[in-house]
Amino acid sequence: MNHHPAAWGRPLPASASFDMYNPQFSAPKAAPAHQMPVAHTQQPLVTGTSVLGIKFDGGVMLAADNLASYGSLARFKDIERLHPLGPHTVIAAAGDMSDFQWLKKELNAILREEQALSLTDSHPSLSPSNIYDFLANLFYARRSKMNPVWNAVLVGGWDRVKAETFLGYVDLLGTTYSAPTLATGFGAHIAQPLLREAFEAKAGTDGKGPLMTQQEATAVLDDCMKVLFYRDARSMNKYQIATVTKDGVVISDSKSSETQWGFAEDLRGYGAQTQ
Amino acid sequence: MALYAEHPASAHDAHAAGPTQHAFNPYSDNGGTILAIAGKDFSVIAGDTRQSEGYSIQTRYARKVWQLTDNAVLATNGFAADGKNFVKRVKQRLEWYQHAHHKQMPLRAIARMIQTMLYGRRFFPYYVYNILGGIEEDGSGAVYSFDPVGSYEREACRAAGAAQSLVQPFLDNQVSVGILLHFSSHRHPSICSFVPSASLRKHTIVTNDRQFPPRHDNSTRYLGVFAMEALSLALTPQIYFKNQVPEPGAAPFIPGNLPLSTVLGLVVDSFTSATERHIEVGDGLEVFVVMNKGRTTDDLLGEGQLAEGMEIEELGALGDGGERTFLVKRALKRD
Amino acid sequence: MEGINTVDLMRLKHGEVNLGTSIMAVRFEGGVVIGADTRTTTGSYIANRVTDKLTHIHDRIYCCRSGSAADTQAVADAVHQHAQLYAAIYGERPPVATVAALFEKLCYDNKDQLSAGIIVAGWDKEKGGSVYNIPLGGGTFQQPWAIGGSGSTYVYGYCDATYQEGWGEAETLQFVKNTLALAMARDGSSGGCIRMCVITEDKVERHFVPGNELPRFWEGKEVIGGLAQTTKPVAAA
Amino acid sequence: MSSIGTGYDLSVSTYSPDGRLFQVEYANKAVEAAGVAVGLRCTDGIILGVERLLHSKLLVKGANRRIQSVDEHIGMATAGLLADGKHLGSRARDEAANFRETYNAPVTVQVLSDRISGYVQAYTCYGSVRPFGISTLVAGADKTGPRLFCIEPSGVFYGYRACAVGKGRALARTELEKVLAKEGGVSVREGVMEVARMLSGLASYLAPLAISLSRSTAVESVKNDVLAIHLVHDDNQDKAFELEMTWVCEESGMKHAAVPADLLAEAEEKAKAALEEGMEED
Amino acid sequence: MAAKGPVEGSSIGFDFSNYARNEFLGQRLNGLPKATSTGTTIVGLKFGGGDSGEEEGICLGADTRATGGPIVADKNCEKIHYLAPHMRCCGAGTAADTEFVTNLISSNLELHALSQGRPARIVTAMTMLKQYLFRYQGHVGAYLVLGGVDSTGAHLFTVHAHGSTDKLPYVTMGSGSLAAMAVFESAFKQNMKRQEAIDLVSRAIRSGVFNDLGSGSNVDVAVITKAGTEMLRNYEMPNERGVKSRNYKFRRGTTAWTKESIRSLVVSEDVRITSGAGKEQPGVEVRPVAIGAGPGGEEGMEVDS
Repeated sequence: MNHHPAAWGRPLPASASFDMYNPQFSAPKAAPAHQMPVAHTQQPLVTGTSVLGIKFDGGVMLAADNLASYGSLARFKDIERLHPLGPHTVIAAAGDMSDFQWLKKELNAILREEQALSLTDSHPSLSPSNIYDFLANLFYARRSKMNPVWNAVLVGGWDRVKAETFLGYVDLLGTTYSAPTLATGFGAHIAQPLLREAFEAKAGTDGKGPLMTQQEATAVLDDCMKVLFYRDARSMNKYQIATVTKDGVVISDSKSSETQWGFAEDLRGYGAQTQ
Repeated sequence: MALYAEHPASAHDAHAAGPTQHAFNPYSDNGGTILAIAGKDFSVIAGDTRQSEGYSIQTRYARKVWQLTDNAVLATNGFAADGKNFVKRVKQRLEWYQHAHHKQMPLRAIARMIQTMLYGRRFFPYYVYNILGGIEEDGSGAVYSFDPVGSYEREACRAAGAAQSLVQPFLDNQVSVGILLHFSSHRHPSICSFVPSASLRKHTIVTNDRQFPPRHDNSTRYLGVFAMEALSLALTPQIYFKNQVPEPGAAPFIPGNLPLSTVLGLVVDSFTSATERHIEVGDGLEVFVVMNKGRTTDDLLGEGQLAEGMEIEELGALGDGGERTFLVKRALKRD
Repeated sequence: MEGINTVDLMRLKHGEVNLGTSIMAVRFEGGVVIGADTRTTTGSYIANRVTDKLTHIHDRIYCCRSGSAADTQAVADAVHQHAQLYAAIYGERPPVATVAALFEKLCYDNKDQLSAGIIVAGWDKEKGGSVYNIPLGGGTFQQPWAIGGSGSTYVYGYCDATYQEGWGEAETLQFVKNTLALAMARDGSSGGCIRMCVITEDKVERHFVPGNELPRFWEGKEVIGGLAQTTKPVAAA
Repeated sequence: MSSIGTGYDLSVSTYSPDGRLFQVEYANKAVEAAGVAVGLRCTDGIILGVERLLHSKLLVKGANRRIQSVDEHIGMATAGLLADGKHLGSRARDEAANFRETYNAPVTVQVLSDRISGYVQAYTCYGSVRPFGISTLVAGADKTGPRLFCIEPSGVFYGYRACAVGKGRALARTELEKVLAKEGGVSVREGVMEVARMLSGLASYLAPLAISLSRSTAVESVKNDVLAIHLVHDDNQDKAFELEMTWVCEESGMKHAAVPADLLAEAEEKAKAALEEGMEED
Repeated sequence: MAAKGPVEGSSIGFDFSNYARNEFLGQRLNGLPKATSTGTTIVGLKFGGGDSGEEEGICLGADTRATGGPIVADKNCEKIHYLAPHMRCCGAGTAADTEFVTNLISSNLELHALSQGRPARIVTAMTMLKQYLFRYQGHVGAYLVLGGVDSTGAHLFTVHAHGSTDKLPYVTMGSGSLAAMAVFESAFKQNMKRQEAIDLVSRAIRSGVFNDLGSGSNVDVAVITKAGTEMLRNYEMPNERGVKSRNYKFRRGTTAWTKESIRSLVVSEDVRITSGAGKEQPGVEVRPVAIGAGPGGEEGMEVDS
């Protein structure tokens, strides 16, 4: 199973022959160069692993760790992958960090322009869904030029006009979707089951029940980040959580999970060994 | 420590990169299934709401059926990003049309427009299977199905997507052979554009004229003749349910002539069954019902018409054509 | 057109891309200290976060395994059997050098089929503590200290700068612990806990450092969050 | 202006024999006739203020603002042709964004003023264009502290501790000099009060002129005439001008933002009181 | 790299040269035939012991979906295989491989038990499995969770197709292993009570069932303690099929036919009692029987002609 961002956007083994244990076996061989579309595209180099998002009563939360990897090297350990955009939106990015930095700059410029114009022009500020739509269009346009923005991004926010939360996903293919709980990459396999379970425990499978509280949402995200640290070789036990409510965006200081290892002390070997 | 054997990168550098060094692949397959069935004066277009990639469910609710006009609904399936962007463009074109002509685009025109839009991307196709359903200008229910690069035809029913191979044979058997016109539309554009419903009536008459022998006559010789005749009809619209001999004395089956309640039942059963046997189908079902103006809604809104667990809402009119569109929702299994 | 002869047999066993691990053995006066991280990966999934890579071969001989789990287990099991046989036949414990030779032969003779990087270490009465490094492809290299696995590349400098001859058991243990913690902090394919083992004439003593008690070094600047810098909405005049 | 009408004023690409560019000088006339704009550098920030003369009672309150944001930390006020100001603001935003794009750092007020002045100057070199009919106050706080520049139609720009452009600038400048002469300097909050007082005073003095100005450019109803007269005679009625003030200071998070409405109202109130007091003294 | 030639001389082990050929043919034929795989969630954990006051034991769990590509091949298959009375093994990967390898090892364990005169240990089964799988270098695609209780206590292992094993107190395998492991990592405790263990195992399986498309349908659980093995087949059934809207029973006569022929299946024949090996027996009358007489014989029946 290869969740490294370098494997994103690569040909998925036909679902008919999806082989989780040996993805390389079932992946088709490279076609001769003249048949392939021209890719003037990078491959991701400095990468961030999965990011998570969950809605709760009155807001939305995103979580991401502080690691940027270079292949398997844990290269930068103080990277912020949560980024506020305006008063009521946060984005969280997995994938290539250079693309993410470019994206931040681009979005900041747009927001700055919006902000500057708002003094003389009384148009409403950009809502989370405006930013999300912009990203979706941008990512899709870039993938259509075979020059993808190598990220999977979660957008979380509070829509002031509709007075409701927003949570959406967009990735390098321009694929978009929304759900009360979202996770990218490895998180989609490891964290999403826990997030869905916790969400549905209160809201029900139809989502019509009460939403979890902010404390409950924090607890489940903490739990997920811990499990991801246990099981994702590109993760780090140092992460941040962004919370968006009608009162604005709060990004936490980085924190670490309490982890359990004690049960392993008396394990010996891999089979018959006892010493 | 790696779970599986690995060789030092230097030993096989050319391969160390391996298949992951392929060029960027701009496509993905997001699973799911769509389906549409035409009735005499209504059309039903349905899709499940699961969006998946590989073995993961991306979301349990993603729409893939879209109301375009009062008389047209479009279902898309395949690569979700292409689907969404394609629908966006279609809607944009329809809006331009409305501004230019002060009326909504007729269904057959939408179908042709979709063809040209798909073909416009012949060498970087939208990886999307489209099914367009709705009401024609003559008031008949219609279904058009498209391949990703724009080949299309009008049919009585069509399933597409992950579970197409499961659902389509079922529809062939239960609804009718999918072919109304055996002509490929782009080869016979005039026929496709103007004749469908007329030709349907014409062929119905032909059928009656032929007066097939009653089925209780079990003379082998006679049956053999019947089989021959059925074969000779292969290039004309099929009338009978595939592989089903009608009851003696029963009126002949006419494709696209099933009652709404039957069609809804078939749609629901198609999806619950596809959910059982296809891993990419499930979570939720959305059924759009487009009705010709003036048609009764009793068989949809009437007491006890919808099974338990189904919700219905009417979608507001987009124009003044008088057709009505309803959205029926139902949960599907989530495993 | 790819011909039949170009199909790459080397890919038979590819299950993943990175071969992770950080393993280490250091000789000291009177014995050896061996150590390893506890991470096993499939791609970037951690299939086992508490693996025991310190494998018992004989009473006073252990090996540290890196590379393919299946291959190293098979090789270690085979050598374990050889070692037991040796003791039964010759009536005495096999010397560390002999065990290293057994490993080396298996690894070298089957170098096409195996991906196994092994460090053999232990105590015997001829030499006292000794450490043998058998890298991928075979070959035996006796060293006062040895490191191996993908994580080792990040700590050669540290080891060169730090190691000194003449250490006792406690200093050696600390050295192994710090080295492994540094390697694990940088190598995504290494991680979890640290398992160590002191082997002397008198004892085989296990040491375990849980993942939440690893020695900590510089981990990047502290990341401070805060309220997003928001400009107050412009009030209408 | 002895050379008016001698033919040397038709094109900005032609000097007069005595080395003047009449089109540029005429542009200055447009500035002189416009509502005043004031910039004041304080100890802890910087203020921009304009009085916006209302030529019609039908105008939406607060609309057609004359102070624009250029970047997070820079604002700009223009005196002269409003449309020219809008255009230059847009250009200034592009310049500021371009600087960030290139250097990933906020532009300093001086660099921005330099770039804008270059743009303005280019409009004094070609026969196909006319010079900008505005003077621009560029105010902001950057790594060097609060800065204020004024760009004139010729493209020349100077840095100031305080500056006023537009009709009544001489009066305003005198006032500003007094303010700056205060011991220990002025804080932004004090500055807001001072600027409000200044502008209110000027406006009450200039309001009738504004009406006559608008009458000369547009067809006016008799009603408006009545209104104008009414205004001059009764200050308690609707104002004929609106006060517009922005600042960059600690309180605004070192961002260019409008002075909070309550503070502005307070300042206006004080200004009005002072004005009435002054009148009584007269 | 050139394909290795057939086994020669003293070389032992397996020859994978046909693998290259098959890959090559696969490329030309657009894919090799696809085996049914159990895109699967299987899990196991150790419970009891310590201060739980309960006997040490193993709890295994599995979903019941078998897939062939994206199609559900079996909605309620059994993935917890029998190895020995006190030992069970959950299988993921290629269905045929998991079934065959567990059957084979089960047989060998039985023989081993008989020859040794005592029940085989769990490590014995594990060693047999890993050595078998290692020989096939991953081509036998069996990914197993092995658990049981023997004289040395409760043991739990995973065995990967390449032949590596892990010894852990809680394990998961299959395409849903991540979903299930997430549940274990967030809720596993040592020395759980039996019912707690069963609840956690079924929760882990449900996590796979609802989040992994390769897993689905029901939850099977097996509990092994010193006291014995309990198979809780379909312990939970969270995915029962609802009632269909319509009835699809076909009317008699629905299928058309082109030809009708009726033949009698009633064959009359004489039954004669004969003695063994043609020997006369007292009281038995011997009569010769014509060869070919009787059902299907030359004269016995008229075949449609």
